Amino acid sequence: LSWNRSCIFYEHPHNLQGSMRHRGHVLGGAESSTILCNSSQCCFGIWNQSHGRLQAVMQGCWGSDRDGCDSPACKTSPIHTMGAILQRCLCHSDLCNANVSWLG
Amino acid sequence: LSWNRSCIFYEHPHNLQGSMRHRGHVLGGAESSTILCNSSQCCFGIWNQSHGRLQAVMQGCWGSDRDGCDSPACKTSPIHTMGAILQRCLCHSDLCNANVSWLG
Amino acid sequence: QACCRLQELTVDLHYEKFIVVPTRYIANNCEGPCRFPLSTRIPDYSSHTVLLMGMQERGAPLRRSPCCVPVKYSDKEIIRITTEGIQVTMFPNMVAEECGCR
Amino acid sequence: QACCRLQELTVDLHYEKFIVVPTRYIANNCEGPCRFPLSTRIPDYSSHTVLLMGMQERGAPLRRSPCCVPVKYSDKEIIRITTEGIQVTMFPNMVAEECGCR
Repeated sequence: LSWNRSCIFYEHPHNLQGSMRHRGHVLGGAESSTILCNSSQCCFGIWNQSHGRLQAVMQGCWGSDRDGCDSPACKTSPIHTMGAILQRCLCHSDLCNANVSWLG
Repeated sequence: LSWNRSCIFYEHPHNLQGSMRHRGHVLGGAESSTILCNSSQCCFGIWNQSHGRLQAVMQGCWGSDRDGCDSPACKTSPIHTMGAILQRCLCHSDLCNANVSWLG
Repeated sequence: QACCRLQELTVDLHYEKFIVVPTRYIANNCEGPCRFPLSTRIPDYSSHTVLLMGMQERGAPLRRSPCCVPVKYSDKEIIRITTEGIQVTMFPNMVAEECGCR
Repeated sequence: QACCRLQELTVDLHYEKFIVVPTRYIANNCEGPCRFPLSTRIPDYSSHTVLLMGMQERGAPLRRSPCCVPVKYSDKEIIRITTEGIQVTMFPNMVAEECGCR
């Protein structure tokens, strides 16, 4: 397992359908844990941006390395939709999806 | 059954794979019989042309009325292939495929 | 101009050296442009097609634009000549039955 | 020019208002001409296509020429936003995997 990418794993308990848990092996049972990716070297993160604060919505392993996972750091881009602003990133270093390193 | 098209039914015993028997109801058991078509109003015939003579290869019901079955009489067109000349027609009157009425 | 749809097309089989009967048949063809909104116009399209058309609408060049093609065919019974003799056979994918943008 | 074949194409999803992750992916596209002989060039073609191309070769005009299109797609997992919230879902027919002349 030492060669697997480690990502932060978190899934907000509300307003979430489905899970990205199947993309790796989740270590520990706390609310926010680590996941060892089973099919890629890519972490992702999604945050809700509101009143200048970011609240994590989902973090985990992304299933593909070919979807624009070019940066080692989590540089987000915003999506304005359904009356909310979401920030999302893909990144390819261990635990790079813990925090946003550059806000888009 | 009186509304069904009647065609001559014949299938040469040699060099023939498959059958058109499923396109109708064959009456009688002689070598050359009549068939009542179950899905069209169209008869077909195929003859082998050699030394000026025509020998029947297949006669029966054709499965569709939309494949150029325009003539009530059997007007053939030739196909030169595999070292043989075959004459074939489609026609749409009762027993119209008994004989070639116009050789192509 | 109307959108991508099935149109009747007769194919002449006199030129096909191994098909004895029939000598022509209705094969149909799919014709017409692929344009937004697909959903109200064409029953069969894919996410891939929708995304390609989105690129085009934004001015991104595509080397191959979405195209109106058969997405469902039916078979046809034919009598053909082979080296073994005369053969009755169902030929697959002979008639275009439904169209879509791909 | 080469024949109909799969080419890599990246689609930018920043413009798709309901797809949260990813923001781009490799969707591929089918590109290139459909020409005889299909059998040695393109693994996927239909009798219908062969007969249309035969018509063209004899000079019979077609209102829609055979076209190089995806004949097999794969799905892709995406995270999207719906009125119910965030949803992980497999989107069908997102990636062109095989091409054919149709």
